[in-house]
Amino acid sequence: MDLGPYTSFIATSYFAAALVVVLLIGWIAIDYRTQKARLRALEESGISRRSGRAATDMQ
Amino acid sequence: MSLIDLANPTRFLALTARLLPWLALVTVVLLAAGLYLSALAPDDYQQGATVKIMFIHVPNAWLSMFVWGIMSIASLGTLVWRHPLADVAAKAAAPIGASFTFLALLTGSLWGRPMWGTYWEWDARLTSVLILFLMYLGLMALWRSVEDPTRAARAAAVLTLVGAINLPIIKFSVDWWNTLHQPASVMRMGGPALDKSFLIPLLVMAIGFSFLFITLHVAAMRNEILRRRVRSLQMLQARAYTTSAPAGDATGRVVGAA
Amino acid sequence: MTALGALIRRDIRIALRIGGGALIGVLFFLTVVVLMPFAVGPDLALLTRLGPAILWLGALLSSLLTLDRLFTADHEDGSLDLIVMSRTPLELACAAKALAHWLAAGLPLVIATPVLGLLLNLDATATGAVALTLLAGTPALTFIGMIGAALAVTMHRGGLLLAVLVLPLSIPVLIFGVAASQAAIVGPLPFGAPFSILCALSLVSFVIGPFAAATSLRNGLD
Amino acid sequence: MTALGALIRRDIRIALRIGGGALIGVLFFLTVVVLMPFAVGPDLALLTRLGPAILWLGALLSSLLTLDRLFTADHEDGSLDLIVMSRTPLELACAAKALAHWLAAGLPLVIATPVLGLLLNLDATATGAVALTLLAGTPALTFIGMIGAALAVTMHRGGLLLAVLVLPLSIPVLIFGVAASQAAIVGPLPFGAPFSILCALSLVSFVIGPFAAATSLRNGLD
Amino acid sequence: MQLSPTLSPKLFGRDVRCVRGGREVFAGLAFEAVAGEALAVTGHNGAGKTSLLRLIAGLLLPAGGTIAIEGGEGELTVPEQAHYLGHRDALKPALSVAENLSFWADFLGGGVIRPIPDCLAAVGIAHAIDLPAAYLSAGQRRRLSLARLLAVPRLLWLLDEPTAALDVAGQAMFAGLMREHLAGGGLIVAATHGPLGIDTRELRIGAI
Amino acid sequence: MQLSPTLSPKLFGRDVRCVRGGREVFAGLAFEAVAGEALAVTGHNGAGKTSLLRLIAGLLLPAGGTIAIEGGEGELTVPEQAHYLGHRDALKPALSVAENLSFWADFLGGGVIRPIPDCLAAVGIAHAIDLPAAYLSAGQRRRLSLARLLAVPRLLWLLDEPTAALDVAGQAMFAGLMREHLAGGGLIVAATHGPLGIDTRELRIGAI
Ligand code: HEM
Ligand SMILES: Nc1ncnc2c1ncn2[C@@H]1O[C@H](COP(=O)(O)OP(=O)(O)OP(=O)(O)O)[C@@H](O)[C@H]1O
Ligand SMILES: Nc1ncnc2c1ncn2[C@@H]1O[C@H](COP(=O)(O)OP(=O)(O)OP(=O)(O)O)[C@@H](O)[C@H]1O
Ligand SMILES: [Mg+2]
Ligand SMILES: [Mg+2]
Repeated sequence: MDLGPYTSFIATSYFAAALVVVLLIGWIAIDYRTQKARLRALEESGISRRSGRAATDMQ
Repeated sequence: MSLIDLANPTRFLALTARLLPWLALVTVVLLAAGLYLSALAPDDYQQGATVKIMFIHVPNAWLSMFVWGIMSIASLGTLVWRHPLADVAAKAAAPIGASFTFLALLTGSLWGRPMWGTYWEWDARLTSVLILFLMYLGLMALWRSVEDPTRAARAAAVLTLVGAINLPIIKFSVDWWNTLHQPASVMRMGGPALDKSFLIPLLVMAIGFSFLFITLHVAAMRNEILRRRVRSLQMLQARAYTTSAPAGDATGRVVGAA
Repeated sequence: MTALGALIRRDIRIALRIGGGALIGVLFFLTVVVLMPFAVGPDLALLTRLGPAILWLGALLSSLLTLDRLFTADHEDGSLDLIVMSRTPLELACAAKALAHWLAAGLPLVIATPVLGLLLNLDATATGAVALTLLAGTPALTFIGMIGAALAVTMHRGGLLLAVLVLPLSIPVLIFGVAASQAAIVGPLPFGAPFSILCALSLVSFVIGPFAAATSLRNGLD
Repeated sequence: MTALGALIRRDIRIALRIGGGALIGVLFFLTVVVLMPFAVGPDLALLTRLGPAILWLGALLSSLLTLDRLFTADHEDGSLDLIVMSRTPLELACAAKALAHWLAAGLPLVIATPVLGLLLNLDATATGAVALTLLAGTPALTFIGMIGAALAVTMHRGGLLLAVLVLPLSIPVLIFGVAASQAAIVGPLPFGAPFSILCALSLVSFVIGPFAAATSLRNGLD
Repeated sequence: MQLSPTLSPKLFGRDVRCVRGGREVFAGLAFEAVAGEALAVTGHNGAGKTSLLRLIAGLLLPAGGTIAIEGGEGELTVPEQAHYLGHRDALKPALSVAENLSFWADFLGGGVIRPIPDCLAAVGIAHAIDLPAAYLSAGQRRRLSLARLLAVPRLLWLLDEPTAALDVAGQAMFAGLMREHLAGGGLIVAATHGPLGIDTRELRIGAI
Repeated sequence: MQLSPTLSPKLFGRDVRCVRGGREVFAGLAFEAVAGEALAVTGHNGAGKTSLLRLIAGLLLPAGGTIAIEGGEGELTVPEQAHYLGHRDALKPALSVAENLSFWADFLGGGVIRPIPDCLAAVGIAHAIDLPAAYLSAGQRRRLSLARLLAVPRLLWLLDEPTAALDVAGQAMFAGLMREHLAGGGLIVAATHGPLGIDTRELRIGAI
């Protein structure tokens, strides 16, 4: 595939798009793990959502 | 499973847990097909191979506006119907929308260099997209800077709705100001004016990116719901050793009410 | 009516006594204008061409400067609580406050324009055109900025964040304001078209501003 | 030293939390720059020429936006009483507050300059020159503005005259800042001359600012 | 007081729940007060007294439950029938005492109902009428706030520690004003740590 | 309390005259208090109690007379040896409770003298240590201000209606703290309308 004189521009566009998408996915995955871990830690320390209605609780 | 059920965060979590893999699969298939098709697409007689940038640029440009549209609807949900998932949806969408906007700007200026001879031009559309990007960042800053989520949600909702005014400006700026940028050639009155050999890969890519957005958005909404659970549990924990009240009276029961 | 009149009178009176706001606004306006020749160089023709743009930028920035405490001041001393509770619809009260602010801080800018036009070497028509567009357009700036001022109450914050949130919204006003002035000065487009858009923007902001501000105030108290 | 360090840390922390952080400063700056083409038109050559002035105006505006409450905020919540009573000399405390303000609101601007230079199509030398003048000049804006901020505590009422006196004081800073940047970019004057005046202005303001502010605070409490 | 209610008005709350900053302050609160009655809200610091008053005043949204007035003035909401006297006194230092009061009278009452000098005399600061509010002492500021309650008649008075900063004579004066308001068919809900000097029903929130 | 005075310190004022906003508030006032003694300043609203405290704190300039401490810490002025607790509580809503207190401890004491959690526990708001100060109720704010007095030792406490907004338990707690301060050789001058819960000498200003 010959992309002519502007190969680098085209390649950069595709790579940048890929990079941003990967960063987004990575951020979301890490965020998910963090929240899950915190939730587990809190539940282990004896706080459960049943021990009283929490205020901003999303029932 | 009705819509009403979806309104319930717990149900939402359960349902999306099953849905997410499928969404991801569809996204991957569509994007792969889109990349394949765009690799096959011929060079433009005018723009040469750089037309390939279009397959990234245009979907991202569309999504940058589309995501704000979604956030505006969600904001109505927050302000008018006080829907429990609405502000979760709005908050989760903002970083994703900002990313798409960033990509539209970046690929656009990478395209602009070979086409117009400059990376950046203070043209109406380009600048209004830059403003959209700034508004995304401002909105994210607003979310971060108010720590009570319900209050932050309402403030952000007002701003999102007011900022939606920017969307028509972006869409029509090319027509109003008669600028460098391409006028609409796909989404326009009277049908698309683009050759099939470009139109098909473009549309596949666009649908692929839309599915990418949906997948990421659902995942981010799940994270947000979890974050709020964590917060409310932390609040409960604070209360648990806060109240000098007798044990078991964690809810601040009222004594001696009239 | 008595209620709104009282509110407008109070806000203007405070603005005039305390001074800060309106005066700093005009002064800032002046600074912007005085600075430009130093930036652009002694090219008088260019300066004249940039005149309307400079005046508009000054107006935009100086209304930003004074707006951010429109509601926070009332919030901090508890007045806002009473205003929210009162029998006057909050939207109207917000509009009245914005009007008072415009009278105390926007109108002086319009009045100062002829003086500044001299500094920028604008002729009488040009000065008149700019003053007219400012007269039509600064209320829009105030009413749009009001939204940011109301958000500041929710956020317990003001300053830069607000400016960031509000500035993008006021760009259309800036565009058409400058376009109309330019049209009047150098042509070739007619003055009427952008000017009527400017007026339309003002009218739209009269509706959107108070509603958005009232919504965010209602939800923002605690 | 602990006392001053604590004061600086507190003020920066509040500024970051309330103002939304250094990022917001940059964002604000970006917004102001983005405004320009709308007013001036998309002429890149002209924008480049106006670049330094625009950046300097942004700096002035963002320090004004946050400076006017430097002392009034502390006065209104009673902190100022305690600061005046403390064993730390008031001049030093004032200087510390100004320094904190500069670190939170001035420095981010300097750091953001390269990004903005790109948008305004400034080359590396020009960007460097503007950044350097901002680094040397923004402290002067802060330390001069501080006098006005201190006067604001005194004048609950009336006293407009005093506020009017302060902004003009910052105009020389602005003028020499822009002149130095211009000199570096287009010549023909040497960069050194206006730049050393700028530095001198900063140094003078470091001395005068805290003393004037402390004096007016001491007399202004009631 | 020409409140002219059709029925004897009654303020009530049912199952009220309050959440602030994401934390529950109280829940399941019920209260009621009929015309001529004063409700004293008591409880330890941080129990939620101020929060309750702000809920009634419509300045906070309840996380659950209802608060309403039965038999009040037709279609008006609770906040529209109420005066709220909080910790912050809604005075502008730049305006004079008379200007401050007459602004609130005009704004809240849509026209001065009771002459300003009378109101100021009733709270004992007639001599300060032309002083800027910035010159008032803490107790004088509080008195000026109280004058607002007299200038515009409202059915319901929501008072948050109203006697703070008042001297002994001022407290007696204020007790007299409250008694008058109740005798005219008014309602009072007051958060307090000390005695108010009038007969009250107590609503205790928060355990201790 | 390691105030280590060489002599037993004595605060006194002689022939003090106060003018505010061009009007004379009081004149010819004399007072004195020795270590271990509390002076209760009383008087009607507007009598000049707050003004007197601010004169002692150096926040107002006397129009005449002298105020000084004899036998205090060497070359320090009166304000530098005093804590001032006014109506305004010098708290920043954006900072947490701990950040607020530790700032004042560092700024006033030049280093933390007493650990922050201890001080907060002593005034009964240990649980709120990480809450933003914006979330505090009126009484909790007042308690946080009181914690400042404990974090940094100062000879003289100038208190302006210190018990306002405190609940009954809070007032008792505070009386205990004052007693401790006096027992450690401290001095207290407090403006008040009600009882403070400790033995005081009364200084009455203003005619009645
Ligand atoms: C930073 C620079 C750029 C930005 C911010 C930008 C922004 C946008 C936006 C927002 C759209 C969607 C418009 C709509 O749906 O009506 C769009 C579409 C498009 N852009 Fe760009 N653009 C940039 C540069 C370019 C360049 C250099 C080219 C090519 C010469 C280009 C070609 C196109 C095309 C062909 C479309 C599709 C138009 C349609 O079918 O509706 N863009 N761009
Ligand atoms: N900032 C000021 N400027 C001018 N005059 C003032 C100022 N503050 C108070 N005054 C006047 O000084 C007198 C004394 O005020 P001060 O605050 O000392 O009274 P106080 O005894 O503390 O009263 P309160 O019991 O109400 O707190 C009052 O008559 C008041 O009007
Ligand atoms: N603005 C706020 N944001 C979040 N939480 C708050 C806010 N204000 C108060 N709270 C919390 O709500 C609870 C109740 O506060 P409230 O002010 O109603 O108490 P109160 O009974 O009036 O106390 P006090 O006797 O001290 O005045 C407190 O625990 C406090 O921490
Ligand atoms: Mg309270
Ligand atoms: Mg007092």
